[in-house]
Amino acid sequence: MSKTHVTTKVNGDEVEFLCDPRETLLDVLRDRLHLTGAKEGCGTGDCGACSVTVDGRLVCSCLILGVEAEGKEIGTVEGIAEGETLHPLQQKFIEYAALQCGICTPGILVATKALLEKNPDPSESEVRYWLAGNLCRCTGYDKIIRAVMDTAAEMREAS
Amino acid sequence: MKYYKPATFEEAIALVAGAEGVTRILAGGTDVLVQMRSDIITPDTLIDIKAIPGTHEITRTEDGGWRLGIAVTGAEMSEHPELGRDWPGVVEAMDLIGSTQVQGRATPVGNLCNGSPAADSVPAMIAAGAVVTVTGPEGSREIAVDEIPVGPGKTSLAKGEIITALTLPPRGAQGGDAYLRFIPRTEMDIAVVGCAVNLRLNGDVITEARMVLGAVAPTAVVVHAAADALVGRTLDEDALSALSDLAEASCNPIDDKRGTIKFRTHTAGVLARRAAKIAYSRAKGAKA
Amino acid sequence: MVDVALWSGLRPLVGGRDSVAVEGGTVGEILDALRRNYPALVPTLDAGVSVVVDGRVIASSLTEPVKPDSEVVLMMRLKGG
Amino acid sequence: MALDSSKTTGFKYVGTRPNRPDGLDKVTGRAKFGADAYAPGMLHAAIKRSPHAHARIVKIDTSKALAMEGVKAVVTRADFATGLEGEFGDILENVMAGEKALYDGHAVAAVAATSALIARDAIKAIEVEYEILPHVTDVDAAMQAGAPVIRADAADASVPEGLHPNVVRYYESGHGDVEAGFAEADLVVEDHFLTEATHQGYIEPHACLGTLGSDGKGELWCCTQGHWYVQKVCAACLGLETSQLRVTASEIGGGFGGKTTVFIEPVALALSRKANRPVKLVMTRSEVFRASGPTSSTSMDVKIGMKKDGTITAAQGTFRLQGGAFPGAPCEMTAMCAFAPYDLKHVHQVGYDVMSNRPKQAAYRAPGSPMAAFAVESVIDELCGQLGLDPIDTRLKNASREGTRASFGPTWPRIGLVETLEAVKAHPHYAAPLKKGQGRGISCGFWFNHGGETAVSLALSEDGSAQVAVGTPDIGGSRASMALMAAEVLGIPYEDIRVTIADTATLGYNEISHGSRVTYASGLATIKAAESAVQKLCARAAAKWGIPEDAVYWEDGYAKPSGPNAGDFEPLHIDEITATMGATGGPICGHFEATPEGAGVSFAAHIVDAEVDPETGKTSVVRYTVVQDAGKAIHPTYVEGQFQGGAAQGIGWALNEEYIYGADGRLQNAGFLDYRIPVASDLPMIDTVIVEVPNPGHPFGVRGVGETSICPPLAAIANAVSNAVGVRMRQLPMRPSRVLEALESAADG
Repeated sequence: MSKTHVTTKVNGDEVEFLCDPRETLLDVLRDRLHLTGAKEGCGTGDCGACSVTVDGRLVCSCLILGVEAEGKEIGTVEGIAEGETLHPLQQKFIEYAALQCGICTPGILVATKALLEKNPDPSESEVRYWLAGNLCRCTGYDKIIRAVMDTAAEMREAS
Repeated sequence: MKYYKPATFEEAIALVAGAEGVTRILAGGTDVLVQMRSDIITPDTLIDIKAIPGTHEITRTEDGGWRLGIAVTGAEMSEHPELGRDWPGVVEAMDLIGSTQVQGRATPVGNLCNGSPAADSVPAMIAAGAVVTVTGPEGSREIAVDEIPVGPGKTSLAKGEIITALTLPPRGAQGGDAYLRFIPRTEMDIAVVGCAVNLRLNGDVITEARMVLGAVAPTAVVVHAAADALVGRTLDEDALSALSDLAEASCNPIDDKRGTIKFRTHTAGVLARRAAKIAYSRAKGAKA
Repeated sequence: MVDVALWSGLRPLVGGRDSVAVEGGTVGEILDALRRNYPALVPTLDAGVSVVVDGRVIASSLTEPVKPDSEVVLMMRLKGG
Repeated sequence: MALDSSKTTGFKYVGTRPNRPDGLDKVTGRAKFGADAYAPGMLHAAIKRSPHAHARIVKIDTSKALAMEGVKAVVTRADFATGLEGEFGDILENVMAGEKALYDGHAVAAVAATSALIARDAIKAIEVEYEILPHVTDVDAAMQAGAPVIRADAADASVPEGLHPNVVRYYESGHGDVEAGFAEADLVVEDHFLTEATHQGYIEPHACLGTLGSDGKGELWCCTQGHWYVQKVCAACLGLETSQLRVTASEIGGGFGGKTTVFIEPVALALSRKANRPVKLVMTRSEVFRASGPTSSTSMDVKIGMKKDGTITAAQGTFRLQGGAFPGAPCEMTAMCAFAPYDLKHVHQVGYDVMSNRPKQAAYRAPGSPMAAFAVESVIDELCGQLGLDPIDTRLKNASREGTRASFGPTWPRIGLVETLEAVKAHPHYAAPLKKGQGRGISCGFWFNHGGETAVSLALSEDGSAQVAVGTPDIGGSRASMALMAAEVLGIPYEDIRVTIADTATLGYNEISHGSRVTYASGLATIKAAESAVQKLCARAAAKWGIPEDAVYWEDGYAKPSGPNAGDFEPLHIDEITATMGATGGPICGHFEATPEGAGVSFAAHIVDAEVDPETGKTSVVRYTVVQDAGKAIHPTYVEGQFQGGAAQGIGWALNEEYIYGADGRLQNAGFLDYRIPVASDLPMIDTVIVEVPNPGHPFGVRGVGETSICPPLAAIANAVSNAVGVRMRQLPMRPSRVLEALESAADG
């Protein structure tokens, strides 16, 4: 089998791997790099549980091939906290009980972090539409939306 | 499956022309990867065009139109400071596709080449009069967007040909476009019906009109009679009724899991009215 | 004797009565007595029943005490999600 | 000394809202779910599934797959135990088809290979010859004469003679004389209702990692709501001794009842045994829809009579549930829950469990109850509308309460429906004005809740902290609730307690996390285990002080002499006792094993405002309020979360979720693209009111909360839409085309 050699950066660290061209970035992150924070909920871009950033752009890692990661910078949930300091979103998600089972949480954190970097003062409606591609089946989204809105307000105050 | 990342269009075209079996072009991949994952198609050759210079650029053409590289994503279109001012309907149509995540990858040219009757950006591009540059071993030609899809999943591109650019015409004065689709949820669904309207006015009077429907026939439907119904008049209730009736009469949909013939036909009429009103107000100067 | 109320689907199996009286001081003894005295109920009892004693649903415990004046109602075994 | 810590007020920890103990792991991506396990030498598996709804399996040729590079094992039904009957026989038949494929997606073979891609390629190389048989997927069609027989002799003794063999179970109950009751009514409304099958829609597909040797010893990691049950089922399917298979529950990415049974675990173990290597098996989303356990579809008739003053005179319901290709649709639960909220002199309910060529239904959050509520509460709404009665007052007038007779027979103990309805009436939402095009709906809902076999072990450490091992997988924050209850009894801070979900080797049998039983039953067991540790702590203090054990009591983390007569001793803090426990009698632990039988039923009532686009029939839920009796909310934030989650799932069920089968019997929407669960932009904030009418069967008054919240939404939304459009909506989902047709019929009428 012919595998392709790929060099990329994940959460700031340079990594190399060999992969079959059919493998998705999600397959590579999970099965080759053992970064299992990104989850496969559907494999077809409908659930957002595999959300990562590629060169700062929010995407579904199940809809990118591993070989496309060559020369890119990938950001995953594992890179959100800085050392032992949680990102304000992570802290608020715990405080607000914005997760029940937690399977959608990594994707939602990656997605909302990308939102707040782009728009520090989103309306409730903007948060809801931004997250429309991140399915959560446990919470009814209520506490997630509240946690995001409150984090945004706090980050605005802090900056 | 073999994966190639050519550095030039010439290289890409040579690969496409020489490939055996199933060949797919990879831009955003939001359709191709889903088809691979679902075992619908596993290409023998996959050609990633994103390393080709210019494929990510949105530039003004000399005549005041817009030229989009074939890897330009929905998100890049939405974020562009000027494109959406000229062609809000096209940008919105693209923006309706999938999630924020999908927007980060999906491209209008991919949406077009996927050949889905329900592709959101296609009716809007056709209504806008968009043109694609098709390049093959014999050289390049410009083709109107509505000539690309020929049936579900099928395009008019010949073997060895790929689309190398997308061009939107100059917006010009007193023009406005709009695209609306109907879905059961607020996001994430495939269009049950889509409707794009592009108008130009002289004062309050319509001078040019194009309406295109999606998801109501094997390919997007250009409602040619819309111009006859609208040109020379204002968008009054009679005009809206006529447009709505025309939309319904132009439908040739199927019953499927996403909608019935009856519902699609009815809703096409509803969307025609609503989209026309938005396009009209934009042509009169309303901000998108 | 304890009066055991039956759901109506079981009544044809006991001659049309809506309840039957059996001896027993616990749920287990009552179920045993039902098996002995009304063999037609055995397949149903084997498929699993809950016994409601004075308003409390006893899902499986056979040792639960039953008083002679307790209200005892047979119910199909509960399942949840 | 106080051994019974029962109380319903005056809590220090219970009722507070601390951060959950697994929060950090879950926001950093560290938490390990079903698919997150890896083992050295691990193989990846994939399952070959039938594309036919009903077909005889003539021949399976695996030779081409086995010849592929990297393929290490292939299994078919021949690789599993034989002679299983009943529940386990059905599960094995569902896990791997025998003579017939019974539904689109039914497993027929499986492959283990060195990579997931090879495994996926290899199943395409397996050749299966089918003889296609006629199929049926609709519940009413499956009951009709001439319908294809899914399996002869599947019916049990409950089924009256003369019914189609696809009717496999029958339930009938009630009391009084309904005909006499209807004769007393001023108005009788009778209607027919239909609901389509829905899926729990958990975001984590089923996943497991299994190792099994030829010595019959195995290890299994999987996402499940009940790993002791998985252990039992897998042992049966593979012919193992139960105790030789150790099962560890991973973090679970949602279950809602759908992970209370077994779909893939025996396959991974069978492949592992054959390849002699660990095997990981993960379902795709499409497999989850096609071949796990959706809920039943239903066909229902409900008839209710009412007097002008709102008194219900009689009620009758017939509930037909399609449960897929195996017996088990919860028709008796549907029938029993249907009229439970009401005090009825005359009531009669009938349930049918009907097989069809669809996947075997599994539990889904209060299985069977939401559909019943849809039918019954719609009819009550219609009666209130036609008689000009207030829907809450009418429900209050007829509400079940302590001492009234339940529709399914027994006399109600202390229940909280009246308090719940009064809270609805007092809520500002109920009186808020509606805008044009909007309608308001309310509905009651009922669920039994459950106890079940439970074992908990608690151990104290030398520093006075405590570790608690429970056996019920944490599907919504239950570790936090357990820690709160242990803290309350031990009198030590919440943070000093670590709760772990133990594997099957470390505790006695624990029933599945289902029936909203975890906070009730594992909570009760945690309290009892902590009390037993407290008793030992007191005994050590007594020994140190040289006084009788019963002269010592426990308060706020201290052993104290019980009064002046007991002696004058400085209270001993827990850490002073545990620091020396090795030398004063050994480790101090508490444990509790029982089948608690005091589960308390719970009622809910929801208020919803819906807005309908009159031109397209599209419904938006614009305001939503959940009111529910929790008994006692141990961690109120997670109680609210359960309320909100149930409401959201109910909104999906009511509006857009459905299994869509083609004429060929194949599932047409096996993905989140066309199986449309609510997305964030579809929903409003969901307001909650926690009513607390303590359950006398739990030391702190807990009733289950997880399931009841999905019972009212179907009816509440249907009533809201019906009131918005002026036409009774009798079929779910209320997709736009269906609402538009109703609007058109109203315009025509």
